[in-house]
Amino acid sequence: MSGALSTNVDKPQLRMASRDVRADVQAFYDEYIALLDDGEFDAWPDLFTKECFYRITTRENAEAGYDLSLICAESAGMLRDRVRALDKTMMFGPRSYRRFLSGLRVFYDNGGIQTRGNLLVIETLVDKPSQVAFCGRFEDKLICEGGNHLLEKRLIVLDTEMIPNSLIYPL
Amino acid sequence: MSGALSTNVDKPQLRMASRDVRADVQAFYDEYIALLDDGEFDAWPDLFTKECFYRITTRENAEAGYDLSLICAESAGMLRDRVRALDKTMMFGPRSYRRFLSGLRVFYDNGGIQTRGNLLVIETLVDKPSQVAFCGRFEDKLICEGGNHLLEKRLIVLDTEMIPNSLIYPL
Amino acid sequence: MSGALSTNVDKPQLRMASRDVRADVQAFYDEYIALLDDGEFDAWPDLFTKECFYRITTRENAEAGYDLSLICAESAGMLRDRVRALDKTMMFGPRSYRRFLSGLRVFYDNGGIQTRGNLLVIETLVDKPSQVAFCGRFEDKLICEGGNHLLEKRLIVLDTEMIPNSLIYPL
Amino acid sequence: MDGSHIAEIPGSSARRWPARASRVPFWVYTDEAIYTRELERIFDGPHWSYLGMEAEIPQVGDYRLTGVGERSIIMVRSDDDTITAFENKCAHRGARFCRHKRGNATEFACPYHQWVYTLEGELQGVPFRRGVKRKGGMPRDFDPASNGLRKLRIAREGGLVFGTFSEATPDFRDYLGPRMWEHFSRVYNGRELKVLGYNRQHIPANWKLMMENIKDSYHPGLLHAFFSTFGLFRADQESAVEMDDIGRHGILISRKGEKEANEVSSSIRSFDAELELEDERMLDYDHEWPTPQTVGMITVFPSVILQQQVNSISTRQILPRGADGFDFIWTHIGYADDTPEMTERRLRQANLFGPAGLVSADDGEIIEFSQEAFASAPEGESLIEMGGHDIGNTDYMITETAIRGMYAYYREVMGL
Amino acid sequence: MDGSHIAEIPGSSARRWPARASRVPFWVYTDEAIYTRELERIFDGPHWSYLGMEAEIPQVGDYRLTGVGERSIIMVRSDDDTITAFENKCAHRGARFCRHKRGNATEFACPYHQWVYTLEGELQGVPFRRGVKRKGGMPRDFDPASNGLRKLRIAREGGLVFGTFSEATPDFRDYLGPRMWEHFSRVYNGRELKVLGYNRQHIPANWKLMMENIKDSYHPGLLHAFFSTFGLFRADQESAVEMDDIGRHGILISRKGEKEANEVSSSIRSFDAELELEDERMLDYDHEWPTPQTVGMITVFPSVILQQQVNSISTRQILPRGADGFDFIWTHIGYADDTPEMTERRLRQANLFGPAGLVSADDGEIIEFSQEAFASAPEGESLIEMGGHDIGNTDYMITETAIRGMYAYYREVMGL
Amino acid sequence: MDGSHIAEIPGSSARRWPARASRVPFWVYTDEAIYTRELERIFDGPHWSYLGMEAEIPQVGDYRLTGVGERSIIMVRSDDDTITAFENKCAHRGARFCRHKRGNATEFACPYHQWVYTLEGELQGVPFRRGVKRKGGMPRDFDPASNGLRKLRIAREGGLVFGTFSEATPDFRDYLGPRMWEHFSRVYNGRELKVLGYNRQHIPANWKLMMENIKDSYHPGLLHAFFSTFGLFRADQESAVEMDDIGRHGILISRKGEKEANEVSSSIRSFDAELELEDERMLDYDHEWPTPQTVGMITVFPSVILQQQVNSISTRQILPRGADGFDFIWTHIGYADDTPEMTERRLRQANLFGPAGLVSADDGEIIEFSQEAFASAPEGESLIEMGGHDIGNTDYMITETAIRGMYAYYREVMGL
Ligand code: FES
Ligand code: FES
Ligand code: FES
Ligand SMILES: [Fe+3]
Ligand SMILES: [Fe+3]
Ligand SMILES: [Fe+3]
Repeated sequence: MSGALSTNVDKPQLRMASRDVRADVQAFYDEYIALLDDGEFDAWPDLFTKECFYRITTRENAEAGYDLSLICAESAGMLRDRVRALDKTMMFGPRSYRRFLSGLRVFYDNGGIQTRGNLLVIETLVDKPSQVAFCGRFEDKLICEGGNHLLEKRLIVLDTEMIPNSLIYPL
Repeated sequence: MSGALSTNVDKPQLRMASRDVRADVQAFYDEYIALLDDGEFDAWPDLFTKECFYRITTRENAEAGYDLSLICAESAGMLRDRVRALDKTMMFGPRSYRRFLSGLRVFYDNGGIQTRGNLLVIETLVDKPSQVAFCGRFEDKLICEGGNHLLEKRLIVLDTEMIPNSLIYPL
Repeated sequence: MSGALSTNVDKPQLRMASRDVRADVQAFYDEYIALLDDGEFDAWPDLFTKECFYRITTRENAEAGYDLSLICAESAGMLRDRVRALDKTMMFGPRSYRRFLSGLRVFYDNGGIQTRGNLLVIETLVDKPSQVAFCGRFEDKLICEGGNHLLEKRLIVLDTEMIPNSLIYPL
Repeated sequence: MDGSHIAEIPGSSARRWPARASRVPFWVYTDEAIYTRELERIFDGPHWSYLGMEAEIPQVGDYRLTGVGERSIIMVRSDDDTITAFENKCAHRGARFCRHKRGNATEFACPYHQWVYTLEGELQGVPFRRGVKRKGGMPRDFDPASNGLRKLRIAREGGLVFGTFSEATPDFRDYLGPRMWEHFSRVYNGRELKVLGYNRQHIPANWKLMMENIKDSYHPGLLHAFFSTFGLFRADQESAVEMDDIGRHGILISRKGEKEANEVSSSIRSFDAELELEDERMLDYDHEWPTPQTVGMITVFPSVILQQQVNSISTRQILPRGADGFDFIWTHIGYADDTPEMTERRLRQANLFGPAGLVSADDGEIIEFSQEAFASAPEGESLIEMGGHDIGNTDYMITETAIRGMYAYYREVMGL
Repeated sequence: MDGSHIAEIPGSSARRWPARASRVPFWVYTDEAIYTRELERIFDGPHWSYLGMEAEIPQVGDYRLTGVGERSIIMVRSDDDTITAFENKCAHRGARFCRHKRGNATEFACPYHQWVYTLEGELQGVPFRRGVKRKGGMPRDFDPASNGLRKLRIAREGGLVFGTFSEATPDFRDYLGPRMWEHFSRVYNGRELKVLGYNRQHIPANWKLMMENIKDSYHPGLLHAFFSTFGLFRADQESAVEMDDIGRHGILISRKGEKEANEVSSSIRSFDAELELEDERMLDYDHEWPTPQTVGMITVFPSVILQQQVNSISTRQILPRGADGFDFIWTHIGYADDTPEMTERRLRQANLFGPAGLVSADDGEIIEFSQEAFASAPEGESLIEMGGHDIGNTDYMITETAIRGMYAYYREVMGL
Repeated sequence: MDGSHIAEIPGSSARRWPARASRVPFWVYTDEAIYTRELERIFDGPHWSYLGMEAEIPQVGDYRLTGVGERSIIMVRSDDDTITAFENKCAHRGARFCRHKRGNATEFACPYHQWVYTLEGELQGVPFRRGVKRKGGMPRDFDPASNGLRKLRIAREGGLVFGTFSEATPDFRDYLGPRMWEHFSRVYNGRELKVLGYNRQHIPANWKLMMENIKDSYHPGLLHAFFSTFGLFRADQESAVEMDDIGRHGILISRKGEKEANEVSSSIRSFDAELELEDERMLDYDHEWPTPQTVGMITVFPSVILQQQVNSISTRQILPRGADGFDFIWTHIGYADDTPEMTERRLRQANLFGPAGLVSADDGEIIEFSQEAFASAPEGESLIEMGGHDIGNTDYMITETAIRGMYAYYREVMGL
C-alpha cells in the first residue's frame, strides 16, 4: 500500500513556523477557502503546483492503509479536469458549501511548509436547513514561490465516513 | 435596485492589510462576537458609527438584487431601537446563539478597512440539542478612530434561506 | 456556593495581551486541540499544571451558581485518572470528536494569562452523519514557564444542556 | 396472565369532534391521517392555491418554483400573455426535475433520461423514442400528447397567480365571494407590482395555526407589544372582521392610532409607555390607499395571507410539510411606479415582518409553543369562544369569529 | 398477474406476549401504539410521577418546569407551605406558555392573549373579557373558575414532590408500600435537602430500558469496570434486591468492599487489578447513614430513580420522548446542613455519574445499543431468567427478579 | 353539523397495483407498511444478501460488521477455512454488542453482562451462571447450546460472501441461475481479490431506486454526460441486457467506444464535443478480461451491485434504512496479483464512482429527486415502457426490460 497514490505518512518531528509565516499561511488558507466558498472553481487549480497531489479520503481508509479516495488528483491538470467535469458533465441539486477551517498549525519542512488543521463544511440545499455535511482534518504541504504559496500536496481525511448522498464541490 | 437600502456591490481589487492590522481587526471581531454571545446587546450599537448601515439578508435576495432584508438599520439609532424592541416588546422562547467566525480577510480601502469572512451560528433552545441555525458570509467596512475600530457597514448574507422559525438576536 | 469546587467568577477588567502573546497562546490552543482530536489523551494532562483545576459544566449550573460539573478535576493527577478510566474501564461506542475553537481572546492577569473563547464539538459515530454535539465557551487561566504555556484552570460552560447521550472524551 | 392473550392496539382511526362547535380538538393539528386527508381534500381539492406573481416572471420563459400542498409546482410564463403551471414531476419515472428556484428556460428537460417538455408542459422529446438501429424505444402506441406534465388551472388577478388541480373549483372571484373580492382588489387593484424580495421560514407548527393566527383579531394588540406600544394595532381602534359567506376566507381591518396610554393600553400588559424610537424612519407612514384603514390582513384559504400593514405589502404562502410544520414564504412587494422614497419606506417597515420581524417573529414563536402543547396533550381542545359562539362579520376586534368560520368550513370539507 | 389484486397491508395491531413470562418482546420498546398506551395508562394513569424538590422552590412564587410523560408541568410554590403543579398548557388555545426552566413569578401570563393565571393555576384575567366599548368579549356564561390550568394532585415526602393526574392513585406511602417506604425514608429522612446542580441527557432508547437498567442487579459489577475494579460494587458483596408487593418499585442494596482480586473478580473480564487512582480524593468515602449499606438505588415506577451511591445522592427523572428516546434529568443533592467537606465529597463523586460519568456513561451507551437491536429485530425477545422465573426479594445480586417484577405489573396495567 | 359525528380516518391499508404491469405505483417507495413487508419477505426471506469478501477477513478471528436489511451482522473468519456470520444481537437482552467496523477477535463479549460467544456464535460463557455463593444464577435447565447468536447460512463464491436467514433459499448458483452465474464468474473467477478501500453514502431514496438505476440501461448515456462525452457508455455501442429466468437479477453489458460526435451523440443533450481531459491518466484503459465487453453491471437481488466498469471493480451493498433511505457501501477491489500500475489505474478510475464520482454522484442525486416527488404525489405512477411491455433479454440498451423484470418478481414475493 505504498504506490504513487498512497498517502500513508510517518509523522516526523516538525518545527513550528514563526509567527509571521503562520500569519501568512493562515491568510493563504483564508483566500483558498473564500475562493471555493464563492464558487470560483476555475481559479482553484492555480493554487496548486503543476505536479501536485490532492486527495480526499475517510478515516476508515486512512487508518486501514487503503489508498482509495473520494477524490484524487495527481496534477493540476487533473484538478482542472475535475472542475471542468463538475461544470460540464455532472448533475446535482444546487447547494452551497461553506468551509470553516480551524486550528491551523504550520511547520517548517526542508525549505517548504507543512500544515495541519481541521475543516468543517456546512451544506445548504434549496429550501432546507443548513447542516453539517463534512468534518475532518487536513495535512498539506506548501511551497512558497516569490512570496506566493502554492499547495504541493493536500490530503483531507474526513471523520464523516457516511457521506450525506454526495460530495460535489472540492474542499 | 440601487436606492439607499441597496447593498449591491461591485468587487474592487482590494489590497490585503498588514499582519498587524489583520491581527487587530481579528481582535475587534473576537470582541464583537463575545459581546453578542454574552447577550450584551445594549453595548452592541456602540461598535458602529452613528451613520452606519447594517443588513442581514439571504443569498436569494442578494443574488437577485433584491433589497429586502431580514434586519436592516440605517443608523446606530436604529440598532438601538432594534435592541430595545428585542428587550421590551418581542416575544420568543429562550435560547442561546453562539457565533463562530472563520476565514477573516482584511483589506485596505481608502483609509478605511474592508473585511470578508464566514459566520456560523449555533442555536441552543431549552432542553433541545445544539444545532446549526445560520450559516453565511459577511462583507463589512470599518473605520479606525483613535486605535478603536468601528463598523461603518455590516452586510451579512446568509446561505440559510429557510430560517429555522425565527432570527431573534443580531449577528 | 463558593467552596473549593466553585467557579463562580467576578469579571475583572482585563487588559488585552499583545499581538505576539495572542499568536503564541493561539498556537498553544491549536496544539491542545490537535492532541485531543488525535486521541492522544495520555499526553493531555501534561498541558496542565500539577495543581490545576478543570471543569466542564452547563450554562444552567453556571448561571444558577451550582457547583455540579459534568467533569471536574482538581489536579493533573485527577486528569490522569480520568484518562486512565476512559481507557481501561469505560464502555462506549466508537466515535470521533473534532473541536473547533473560535474567537480566542487573551488577557494579561497578574503575570499570568486569562483567555476566553468559543468551542464547537462535532461528533461522528460509526456510520452516522457528523453532527453538532456540544457548543459552549471557555474561561481559562494559563501560566507561561520557560516559553511553554500550561493551563492552570480550564472552565468550559456548555450551552448544550441536553447532552446527546454521553460526553466521553475531554474537551 | 399467560402468554396466549392477544392485545389489540388500535391505531388512531375514530375521531369525534367535541360537542361544542366552538372547540377545536388538538388532534386536528397532530394526526398524520387527518393531515393526509387535508392534502387530498383541501390542497388537491376544489380550492385555489397561491402560486406567485406575474411580476416574478415578466419575460417569456421566466419560471419560479412554487408549491401546492407538498407538491412542487413550476410556474412559467409560457407565452407573452400566458402563464402555465404544472407539477414538477417527470411523466416518465417521476423525478422532481427542476431544481433551481428561478430561471429562464426555453423548455424543461428532466436530467434522468432527458425527456423534454415545452413551456406549456407538453412532452416534446423522448430520446431514442424509436430506439437505436431499430432496436428498443417506446411502444408504437405511446402517445406523447397524453404524457405531458400534470397541469393546474390558473387564475390571474391583480398581478397574483393562483392554481388548482380540481375541475370543481369555482372561478376565482366566485371563490373569494364578492365581499372578499372587494377587499382583495383594494391592494391588488391593477397597478403593476414590483418584487422587493423574499423571506422564508420553516415554522414547526401545523399550517392551520398560521391561518388561525391571522384570522385572530384578538391577539395582535396583546401578543405584539410593538404594535400596541406604537399604536399600530390596538383593541380600541376602528376595526372590522369580515368573511366570505362560508367562512373560509377572511379579512382583519384596522386603522392605526398613535402611541398613547389610555384605558385600553392599561389592560395590555405588554404595553410600555416609556418606549420611544430613536430613529423614527421605521414608522414613517404614508397613507396611500383611498379608504381610511391602515391594516388589511386577508386570508385566502388555504394557502396564502395577503398582508397590508401600513406601507408594508406582502404575500405569505403556506406550504405544509407534515402535520407538524410548514414552510412560510414571504414575498414583499411594492408597486412598479413607487417613488424611491416609497420603496425605502416599504423596505424599512419590513423590519416589523418576517422571521426577524419585530412583530412577526412573535407569531412564529407562539404557534410553535402551541404545537408543542398539542403534541403532548392528545385529549386537549382549543377554546374559541371570544365574541360568542356564532360566526359573523363584526366591527370590532375582540372576537374569534373568523377562526370559528374557518373550522365550520373545514369540518364540512373534511367530513369531521 | 393482473392489476385487479388488492393487497391488505395490515398495521401492527395484534400483539401477543411470548409464552414464557420471563421473556420481553422487543416490540414493547419500539411500537408507537404501545407507547401511546403507555402515556395513557401509565403516565396519565394511577401512578405518582416525580416532579422535583421543595428545595428547588423555597420562596413563594419560585417555580420550575418539569414533566409527566410528554406533558410539560409547572411546579410552583404557591404559598408558604403550598406547592401547586399544573400543566403548562393555556386554557384558551393551548399554548405551552411558560418557557423558562426556573424563575419566580407572582402569576403566569400566556403571551398569546395574556390570559393570566394565579400561582394556584386559577384563571384570573382574560383581557377584554367584556369586550371593548361593549363589543365582543367572552360569552356571558363563560366561567373562569372552570377554565383554570389542569392541576395535578401533589404528594410531598422527605423533600421530594410527586404529582398525578389520576384520582385513582393511592396515597404516596401506600403507592410505595411499606417496604419501599422504609427504604425511601432512609435518605429522604426529613433533613432539608440542598440542590448541587443538574445534568441532562437525551438517551436514544426506550424509557423502560433505564428502569430495567437500575433494577438489574446483575449488570453493575460486570458492565461497570470502574465499579468492580475499585470495589464499589461487586457480585460477592453483601447485597439485596427488594420490591413492593406488586413489583413495580424496587431497590438494589449493596455494601462496598475494597479493591481486591479474588475468585469473583477473576470471572469479571472488565476487572483490572493494575488500576490505581493517582488522586484518591474522588473515592474518599464517608459513611453517613445508620445502616451498613453503601449503595441504595431505588426505582419509583414509572418516572424516577433515587440514587444513593457512596456519598453521591441524586434523583434521575425519566421523561419519555417517543418510543425510542427519553430525556434523563439528574438533580444532584446534599443536605442543607452538610459540611463544606461533605459537599466537596459529593461533588467529586459526581464524576462517576451523569452523561460523562465514569460509571453512568456506560449505561446510556449500552441501552442505546439495545434499542438499535430492538428496532431491527421485530421478532426478538429479551431473556430475563437470571435468578429463575419467579419474582421475589433476594439477598443476592445475580438475579433479574426486579425486572420480572416490573413487567408483571406492566402487563397488567397495559392489558398485554 | 353537530359534535356527535364520528369520522373514520383509515390508515393506508388497501393497495392495488396499477392495471398496467409496466407501471410502478409511487407508494411502493414510500409506504412504511410495504417497507416492513419487504424486510420480512425479501431481506429475511429466501434471498441471498451480500455480506462481504473473504479478502476482508484473511486471518482467523478477523471480522467485519455488515448487514442484512436493517439487521447488523458480524462476518468472521471462525477457522482457517470457515467463515461464519451471525446477527449482532446478544442472546441475553439483545444489545447490539459489536461496535467496531472491523477487528480481530478470539471471541465476542457483550459489554452489558459479559456473555461471551465463540467465533462460531456459540454461547460460551455466562458470568455467574451458577450464582455466587450458591445464590442466584441461571435456571438449571438453561441450555447455552440453544442460546447462541442467530446464525446465517453462508455462500462463498469467487471471493464474495453471501448470507441468508432462510432455509428456503436455494443454493447460491441456483439462486443466480446459469446465465447470471456465468456473468458473475467472469470477474469473480477465482483470482484472489484485494480490497482497495471503502466509500459509504447515505442516499435519501428508497432502496429499490438504486436497483432500478443499475438495471436501467436507458439512462447511463443520457444522465451521465461524462460517460457519453468520453465514449464510455453510449446508446449506439454494442450492448446487452440479460436477466435470470425470473427477472430478479440482471446484467447490463456494454463495450466502450471512443469520444466521437455522431448521430446518436447529437440526440444527447448532455454530450459536449468540446470537452477534453488535460491529464488523460484517469481514462487510461487496459483490457484485462477475455470477452470484449468493457462494462458489466450485475444486480444480485436484493442487496448488491457488482460493478465492473473499465478497470474499476467494486461491490455496492444496499442496506435499507426506512422506506425513504438506504446506506450504500462501496468496496473497491483489485486482484491480489495486480501490478502496481493496474492498482493505480483502478484507483484513478475510482474518481468516476462513489459519492464524489464524476458519474456516480449523478445517480445518488437523481434518485433523491425521484423520492421527493414520490413522497408528495401518492397517486403517482412510474412509466416503465421503454422497449415495450415485455420482459426479456435484449442486445440493446434502449429498454427498461430489467426493471419490469424486477417488479414482476417483486409483486410475486410481496403478494401485490
Ligand atoms: S425520469 Fe424523467 S426522463 Fe426519465
Ligand atoms: S392561547 Fe393563551 S391566552 Fe390565548
Ligand atoms: S445483554 Fe448481552 S450480556 Fe446481557
Ligand atoms: Fe400576529
Ligand atoms: Fe449501570
Ligand atoms: Fe447511473
